[in-house]
Amino acid sequence: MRRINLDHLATTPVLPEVWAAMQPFFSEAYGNPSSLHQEGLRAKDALAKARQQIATFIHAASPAEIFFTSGGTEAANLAIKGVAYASQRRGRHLVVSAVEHPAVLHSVEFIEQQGFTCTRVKVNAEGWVDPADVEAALTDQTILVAVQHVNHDLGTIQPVQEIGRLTAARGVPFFVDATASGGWIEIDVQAIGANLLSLAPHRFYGPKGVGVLYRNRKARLVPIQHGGAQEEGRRAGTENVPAIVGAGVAAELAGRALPERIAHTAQLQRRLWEGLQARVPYLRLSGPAPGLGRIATSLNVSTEFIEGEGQLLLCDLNGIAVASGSSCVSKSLKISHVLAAIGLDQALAQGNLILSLGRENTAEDVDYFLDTFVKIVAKLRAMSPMWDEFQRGAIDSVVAPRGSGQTSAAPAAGMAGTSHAH
Amino acid sequence: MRRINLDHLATTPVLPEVWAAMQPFFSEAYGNPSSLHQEGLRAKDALAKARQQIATFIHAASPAEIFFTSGGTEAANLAIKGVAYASQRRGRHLVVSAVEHPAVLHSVEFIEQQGFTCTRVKVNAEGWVDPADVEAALTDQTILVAVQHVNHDLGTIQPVQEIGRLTAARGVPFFVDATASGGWIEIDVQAIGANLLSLAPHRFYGPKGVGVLYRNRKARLVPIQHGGAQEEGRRAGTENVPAIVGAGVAAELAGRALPERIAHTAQLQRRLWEGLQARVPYLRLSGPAPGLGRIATSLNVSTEFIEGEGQLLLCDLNGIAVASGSSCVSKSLKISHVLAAIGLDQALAQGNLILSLGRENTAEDVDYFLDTFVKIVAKLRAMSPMWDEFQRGAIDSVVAPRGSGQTSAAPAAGMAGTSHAH
Amino acid sequence: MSDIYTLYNETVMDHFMNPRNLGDLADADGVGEVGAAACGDIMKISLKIKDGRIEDARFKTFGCGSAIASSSMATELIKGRSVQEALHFSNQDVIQALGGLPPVKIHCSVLAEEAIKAALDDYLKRHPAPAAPAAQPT
Amino acid sequence: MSDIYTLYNETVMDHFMNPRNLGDLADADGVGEVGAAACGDIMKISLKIKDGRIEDARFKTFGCGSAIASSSMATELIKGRSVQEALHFSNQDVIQALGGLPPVKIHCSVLAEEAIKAALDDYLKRHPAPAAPAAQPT
Ligand SMILES: Cc1ncc(COP(=O)(O)O)c(C=O)c1O
Ligand SMILES: Cc1ncc(COP(=O)(O)O)c(C=O)c1O
Repeated sequence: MRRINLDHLATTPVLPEVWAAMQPFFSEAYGNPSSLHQEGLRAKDALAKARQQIATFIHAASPAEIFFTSGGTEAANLAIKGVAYASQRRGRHLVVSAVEHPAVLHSVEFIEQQGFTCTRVKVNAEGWVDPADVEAALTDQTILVAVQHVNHDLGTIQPVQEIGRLTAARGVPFFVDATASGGWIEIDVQAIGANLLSLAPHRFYGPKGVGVLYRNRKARLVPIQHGGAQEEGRRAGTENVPAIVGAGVAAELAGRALPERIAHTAQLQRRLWEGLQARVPYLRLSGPAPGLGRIATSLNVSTEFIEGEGQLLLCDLNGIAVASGSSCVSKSLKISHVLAAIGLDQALAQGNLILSLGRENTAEDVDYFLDTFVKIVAKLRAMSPMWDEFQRGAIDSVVAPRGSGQTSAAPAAGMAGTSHAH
Repeated sequence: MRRINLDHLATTPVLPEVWAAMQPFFSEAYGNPSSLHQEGLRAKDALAKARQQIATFIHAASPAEIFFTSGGTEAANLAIKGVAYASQRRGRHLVVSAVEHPAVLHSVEFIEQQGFTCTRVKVNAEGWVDPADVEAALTDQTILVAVQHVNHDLGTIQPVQEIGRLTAARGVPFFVDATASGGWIEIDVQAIGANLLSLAPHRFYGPKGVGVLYRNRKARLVPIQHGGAQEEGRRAGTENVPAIVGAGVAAELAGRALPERIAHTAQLQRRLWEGLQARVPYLRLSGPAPGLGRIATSLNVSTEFIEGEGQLLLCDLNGIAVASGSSCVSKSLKISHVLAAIGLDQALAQGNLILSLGRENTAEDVDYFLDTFVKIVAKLRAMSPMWDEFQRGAIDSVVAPRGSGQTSAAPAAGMAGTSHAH
Repeated sequence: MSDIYTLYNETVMDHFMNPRNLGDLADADGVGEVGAAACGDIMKISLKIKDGRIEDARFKTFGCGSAIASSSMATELIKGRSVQEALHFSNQDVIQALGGLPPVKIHCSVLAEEAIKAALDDYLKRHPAPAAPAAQPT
Repeated sequence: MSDIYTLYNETVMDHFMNPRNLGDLADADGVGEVGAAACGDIMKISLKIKDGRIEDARFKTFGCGSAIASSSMATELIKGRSVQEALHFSNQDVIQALGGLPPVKIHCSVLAEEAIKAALDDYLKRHPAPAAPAAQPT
């Protein structure tokens, strides 16, 4: 069966060009970049090239500002803890948004146990962080502000440039987690005013096993993984050379193809959203409508009266890969904390599905998904006691209330943990 | 020019079988193991298989005791910090050997800043840790003992089984860094009595970008990289699936080929050592002589009156990859702390060369190295003012004193940092 | 399903994809509904009981694959049992019949047990005397 | 060297592999030795000086590639200079002539400067009057 990937937010396949660039570094050019002989020097050279490719991709002033880690998670851990430990004499307060990825939020919880404090800035119903709320949260003790570029569950684009301006004015380092946007939206660290920024190349057709942390001189940073003097002493451990090489090439390709990728997915996103609105009643979009406020690749929808895992499994059995923020899907059995933060009704949170498009998707993919999804919804609603009660008028819809029957509406916040769909 | 790898301690090329197993997981089976669809489930399945292969390789009781990290360094960081943070209510004291890798020693230094204390157990002149010294260092507050399986610079095999017995008797968790031995000596975590053990598959023909931490129930462990619930909540971040698959296959191959690899390298090691003794005067071996006390792959030699980087460069220009523990070779400009710990004369430490054999080396490689090395030593000694003074009788040899002329002998300890050759 | 990777075993997947006894019973003698949408699972089980024996059972479920499979299997298991037997029905019966559930999904089988108990409770409340004299306090 | 990766640039590698002015001068007018084996570098420079001008220079070095290259280049640069000029010899001259050194290896060029200064000192001590009247305190 042909597979359709509507889960690009989880990960993406490595492109042939990326693959070709990586390939020699497994066996032929297998050197350790710390070695001073041919094998080592060649590997070191390859790292330098990849560092330059990444620097160019995000408009860093210098490749010396690029540090390679094992992934987006480690990059976020390094940004949060590495800045916190480096700056603890200046202050011990951080400001983060409430909808950051667990890589950020759990890092923050960890350093809170070490005596730091943190203000979590709330978001509006679309998951958007108000820069004024960030500004209000700043204190004399604030040593770091962390706000993601794009929310990983909702697709909401955050006002990072405005936040960058106000943190710069206050001299507070600003970390932008761009894991959910890198490769899909133009990233210019200087225009954003980011002092730190993280990327996960496996999200834009690069390999797994490598992450990127950009850091400029305005943010002090100590290592959190200790050992050898790799990465200018900021990240110990033998470098994952082939993956780093792949990351560089993936970034170069993404930089070149960006306008095309955005145009392509934006078109499919519109088709998908219009199809869902037309064909699936009692369905709600979370996050901004397609347009300037959201990333062009994803839609976060909740279908009323049915649960998300069943939707996901039936999509999968019909050849379509999707994700969900429902509690049944998460390892912690809690709904996505992002859905909780936007105050989504609990039952709707359980009916959540996250669709994310990529370069290889086609209009036929979208149409096939729509045809399939309509059948899946019908099948699951036929099983659902809630749908039955709604039909009989015993309960009302939260999405499109008729005004008769009681609704089970309740904000999701009570049920959420810092779990996540990706 | 044909290249001869006598630096297997730095890293090794990926074997064709390992490569073949990894290959599908870049593009065809690119899923994220956290995803619940086909792509994700296939990746998850691949992780489970690799976990079983590793468990079998080190005789773990269960694959649930195997955790994948980004490398040997992260595994050591996780063992030290993850046990320390998990056990801090029981005690805040650690015992480690003085010749651990910087991944261990710098992790320890970090947690010392967090209020832990640590006893560093000295070694004898061959770099060997006396179990009695470990026992003497234990206190009621000790929450972890860390002693490597084999020293990465010297090749000294540590008495881990004896230490495992005495830590078990005291109920103190025991961490064994087996990064320098994995794939080259039989590892049986149960026979050793290790509660934690780390491996770096790139040291035995597996890929870079993956490490292994074994941990059994007797050691409590909290994560140090925070985020998602991967690796049973003990290590967050999207898994490096292809590398983990490669690690599993590399372990399986290593397990199967172990007796053969040991026999092969032991034979070459003997040939190399005999050749050096016969053909290079004023050369000293550090660590135990070839035999039961040292790993069968490596030799750590210091050639008097000349410096190590020059030897390394001239080997390289003649097609041979080697390593050195001299200060000129290290990023910190300090000699290996291991050479300092064994009290090696400072000038000899500067003349250090580390040779490490592998499965693809041949007797011809060894002979070619010997022929080349004799010429290199002659060339560098001809440049050396010390050699000249020694010839004129103005100074004496430390390696083979004639009893005339003053020696420059001084133990290396004063000059050392926790730098490392690998 | 040879080349297909599944979240659940084959039996669970079969009951999820082809649920048995789906629906309601118009003239049910006992109906139980447990769970909450907010928690991700609602199960409703309807029973037709004659002469102290469960003649028919139906379910409707809002929930994940294993919740649907658990209720499907539970209705299969309960059919033909006496009310007395059914009162001892346990989630372990469901797990065993399904050939196992992932640890985090055990609660789905518990919900199925609770739904059956709730349906039997409803039945016993509606038919107090003949069916359960022993269950009454003395 | 096209397909070869080098730790140092081509000039440094060339001076390391083919050192100029290697050796001692039997009848040296000044000899300087600086550094220590324990620190990883010893440099010895011998000078032949005639009429206040450096006619010949030789070096011997215990040290890394850049130490050898630095002393080789330093002897090349110093030949033909007057003692007065040579007293102003700087490690920057070595770095520039070598086309740069890695940051952690700058100290090698400093050592070369110091070796030359030590050799000149030795010469001046042995030949105090005619060569350096201006350098003496008034
Ligand atoms: C916004 C965001 N940050 C961080 C991460 C962590 O990235 P990784 O799992 O690749 O380490 C993710 C991954 O889902 C993400 O979406
Ligand atoms: C004994 C020992 N431990 C840990 C490490 C760190 O391993 P890696 O650099 O692969 O992360 C090394 C690597 O040289 C080692 O030899």
